[in-house]
Amino acid sequence: MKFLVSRLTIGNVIVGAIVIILVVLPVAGGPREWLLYLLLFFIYLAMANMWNLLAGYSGLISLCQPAFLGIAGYAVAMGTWVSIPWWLGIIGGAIIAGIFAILIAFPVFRLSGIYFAIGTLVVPEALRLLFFLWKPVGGELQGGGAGYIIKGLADVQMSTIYWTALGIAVASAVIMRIILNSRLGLGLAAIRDNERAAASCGVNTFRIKLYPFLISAVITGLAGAVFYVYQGYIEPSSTFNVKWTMIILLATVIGGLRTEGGPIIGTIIVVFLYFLLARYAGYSLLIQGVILIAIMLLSPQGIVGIMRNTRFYRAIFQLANRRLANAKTE
Amino acid sequence: MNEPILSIDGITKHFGGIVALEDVSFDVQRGEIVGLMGPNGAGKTTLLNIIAGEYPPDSGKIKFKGRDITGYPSHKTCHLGIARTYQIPQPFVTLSVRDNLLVSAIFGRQVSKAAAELEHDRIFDLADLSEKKDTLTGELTSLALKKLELARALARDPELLLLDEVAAGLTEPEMPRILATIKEIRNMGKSVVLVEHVMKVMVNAVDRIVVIDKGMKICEGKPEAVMNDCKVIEAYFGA
Amino acid sequence: MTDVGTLVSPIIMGILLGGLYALIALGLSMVFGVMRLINLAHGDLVILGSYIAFACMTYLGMDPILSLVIAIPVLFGIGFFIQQFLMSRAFAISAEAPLIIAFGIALIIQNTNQIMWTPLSRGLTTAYSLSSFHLGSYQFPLSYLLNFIAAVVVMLALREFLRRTYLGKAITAASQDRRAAQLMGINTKMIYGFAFAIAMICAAIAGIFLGMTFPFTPTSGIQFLIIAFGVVIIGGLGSIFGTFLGGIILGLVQTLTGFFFGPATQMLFIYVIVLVILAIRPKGLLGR
Amino acid sequence: MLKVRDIDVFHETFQALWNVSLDVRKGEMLALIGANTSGKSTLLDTISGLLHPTKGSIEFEGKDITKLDPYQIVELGITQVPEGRGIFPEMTALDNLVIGSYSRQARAKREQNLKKVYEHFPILEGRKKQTAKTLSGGEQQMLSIGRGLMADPKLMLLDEMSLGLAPIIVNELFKALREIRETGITILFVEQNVRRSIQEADRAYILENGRVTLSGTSAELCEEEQVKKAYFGITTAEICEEK
Repeated sequence: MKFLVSRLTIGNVIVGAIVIILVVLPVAGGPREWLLYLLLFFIYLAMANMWNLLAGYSGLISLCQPAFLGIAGYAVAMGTWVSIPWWLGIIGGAIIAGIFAILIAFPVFRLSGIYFAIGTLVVPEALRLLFFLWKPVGGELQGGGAGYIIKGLADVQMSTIYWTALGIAVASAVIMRIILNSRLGLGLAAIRDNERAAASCGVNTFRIKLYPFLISAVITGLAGAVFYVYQGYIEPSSTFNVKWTMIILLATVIGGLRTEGGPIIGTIIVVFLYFLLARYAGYSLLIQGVILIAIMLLSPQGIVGIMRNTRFYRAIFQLANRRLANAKTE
Repeated sequence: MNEPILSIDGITKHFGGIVALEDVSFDVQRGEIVGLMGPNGAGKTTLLNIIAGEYPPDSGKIKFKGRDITGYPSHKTCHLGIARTYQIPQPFVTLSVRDNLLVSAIFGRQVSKAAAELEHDRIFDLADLSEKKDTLTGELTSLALKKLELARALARDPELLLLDEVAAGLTEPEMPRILATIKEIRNMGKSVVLVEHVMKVMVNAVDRIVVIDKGMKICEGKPEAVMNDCKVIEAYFGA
Repeated sequence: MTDVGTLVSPIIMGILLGGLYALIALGLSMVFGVMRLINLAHGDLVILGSYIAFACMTYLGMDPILSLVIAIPVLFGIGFFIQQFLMSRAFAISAEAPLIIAFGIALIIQNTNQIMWTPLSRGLTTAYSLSSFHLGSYQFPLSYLLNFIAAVVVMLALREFLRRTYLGKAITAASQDRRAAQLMGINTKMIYGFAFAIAMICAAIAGIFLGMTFPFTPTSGIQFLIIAFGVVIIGGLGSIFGTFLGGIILGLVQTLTGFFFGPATQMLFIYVIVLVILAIRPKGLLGR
Repeated sequence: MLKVRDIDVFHETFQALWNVSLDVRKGEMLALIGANTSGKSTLLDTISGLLHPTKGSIEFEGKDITKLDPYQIVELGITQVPEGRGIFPEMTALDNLVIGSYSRQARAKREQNLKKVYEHFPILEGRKKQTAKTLSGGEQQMLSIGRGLMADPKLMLLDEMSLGLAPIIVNELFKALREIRETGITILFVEQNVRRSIQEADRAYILENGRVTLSGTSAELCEEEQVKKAYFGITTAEICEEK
């Protein structure tokens, strides 16, 4: 109990309350529209958190996240064609995505910086072509460019998918927190700041970079698999597509790269944009591209960076925390 | 005589046609402080980089505690017990002083975070950084950065320290503080290779001096003898 | 079944195609060689060149090759703008900023192409691009020959420009040693802008010849970016001759795999080869 | 001619120069002496505009150049021959020289200056078609100095010219420097060979840990123990005393 109280900061209280509200929302009769947007929010958030771990905290600009979510998505879809239940497919898919991450780590980890980015960019493109050709299950009319329907979803409730996605999003945030406070997080920060000095302090740079890559592949895979279960259908063009990378990148950069809160704020804005721009779907990439460039040039630390520099924000939080501390001592 | 802790045997290194080191050999005994001196571009830092494993030599062997470590990558030489500092401090700029030291303690000694934190204070005291534990390294002064560089190497608890110009860039009044730290390191029984330009530090701290010029060892011996050696004067002042 | 005779055709096709690939890669190679920037928007800028030619052809009835008089200045301006106003600032922010900004530019161009010309697949079809020529008993599309000739001409022109003019020499100098170049009185910031702009001239030319050879869509950019990148990692960055060789190797890979395994697998093979080369030689096959 | 007044210069957070002042008089040969990391190169880079001081000012021929960019400073007539030669390795020797005449006022005098360079360093004429990286160390240094001359400078800054070169070649280089100075070009050179520097220069500044600790004419600095002390922070006599 004492342990719990000591962690009772205003931030944690608010986060806890929000999570509880989100959990009960489907049974409390939240409108279906809301649930849908929240579902997207959870999925994007998990992916953005993982990209933040890679690009922000580990200095790995990975452009192959669609590969992970696509592989897991395909695993679920193909699994249902051989009678593997969808939930098992999600787990299996995430594991396969993880194994795939280790495999491609060997070529791409030999690259650093910009080379790494472009090396990873090739991966989803290659997979897209592969899944155009490779159709292990289904008949003539399925697979390839036609894609797969995910079977056996008839009696799956929207709320089940919603809760799964919520669980993954929360897990991704918790994992981030754990990693950042662990020796792994410290090693990553050291590599990002100065790879040469990190190695001379005994950090095995290859291995330390492999962990976040693997973790991001698994969590992104989970989130992707849930997305395709929700969509009920998967095909290569939209799956192994830069648009996914764009969403992930935008959410992280708008919110604030290398900040814990950044992906949350960024994802809210991205989902909101998605909602707003639904009418202008044709222009959405253009608008997002402009936002991305503007944020990067004007406030590289994103919205969190702007807030940090605002005295007002700081003052409010200090005051709130002090009140809470006083309450605890009384 | 015991086996030397570090034995450098015939190291040669070329960089695209330019000779950086040519057949350099010397030993460092346990608990000994060896000074490495020579004019700019003589190859001192290159030698440290090769010992620490940043790049392999073209030929020659390096033995540490009797084990051939030639061509080991730097994280491995660190795990074996070699720590180094850089001439221009290379801190992890987004981390606090405390975390900078923790990186070295945790990954260098391959221990858990808790175990590393226990011993911590000793290092802070040693390097005179106790009051700056939570400062981001980006905000430190030149002197504090130099100390941090030293402290980070010590946090590894190494058997052999490679110190690259710890006193360069410091003012006269700051000198004694660094000197005292080096003496403490000696009292801890550690072996040191010290690259230094500031004579005062060199002469007061070292047991033996090795002089290299244009990549070749030109002289080795006790400080007084080396300082009076014509070849050394020549190397620095020109004939 | 596959006697040597039947291989002649895909080999010649591959070499000719390699010219086009080298042309596409030239701008990417130059921007990297001088600024150390991998321009993720390169493919989309090339495709923008194709679309400009398409627009000139459709609305003005211009011949695609003639439309270079419009495409070149437009891309030159875009290139200069990107470097002077976006990239030069991005470099000061962080290592990842230029990449993220290039990515944003790629999406903006992609989307603009889509808005202006719809997502439909387009091509630059002219009388001569459809005709073919004979070499012995073999027949080849004329457009492939044009590509090859254009590639050779552009490369020779670029080489002479870099060797003979002050501006060209300044670009070469800045790519070899930025600091020394500054000390020679070269305004490197300005030079970078010109280097990017000149790379975009190459992109415009590449885009037009690409459009005469392959159908393109607003999302084709990434495919050609990866090909360009493949060329560059085979040939080494910043070397004109290496780029040419890299283009020919990739062209051969494509036509030969197409010949042996069917056209559907060509691109997949190229991607796999790019990844394999990265794994073996991270700095490129002929890289320094 | 050049007035450096009380400048502080930082490398990121590391302060490399503290309150440094220096004067260069027209037509003189001035030496800047100091050990590794004493700040000599930093000072040259600051004059060349690669670095900017956080405090203090730099004036050249009465014009404030503190905030100018390197290319503007070259146009005013200050050229630097960088440490490690800084030649363009993949270009021919001739192209290296030509690029030296990049700035506006130098282009017009290109052929004339090229002739001068070949007079000072006849060996370069025979090497002009060779790629610069294939030249020997001494030739590369000559090329670098020649390239500096191509900029038609009034003041020439040389950074560690003799680094890694055999004494015979260093002699040749200093001979060329004297000739160059005869043609009316002012020279400021950085050197760690103390005795040589004092012999060659009219005046010298000694830099220690980013501060000027000693300056004067060569005659004044001839007291060798004094220089040695400044250089090593201690004299040989004192060493033996302390032990």
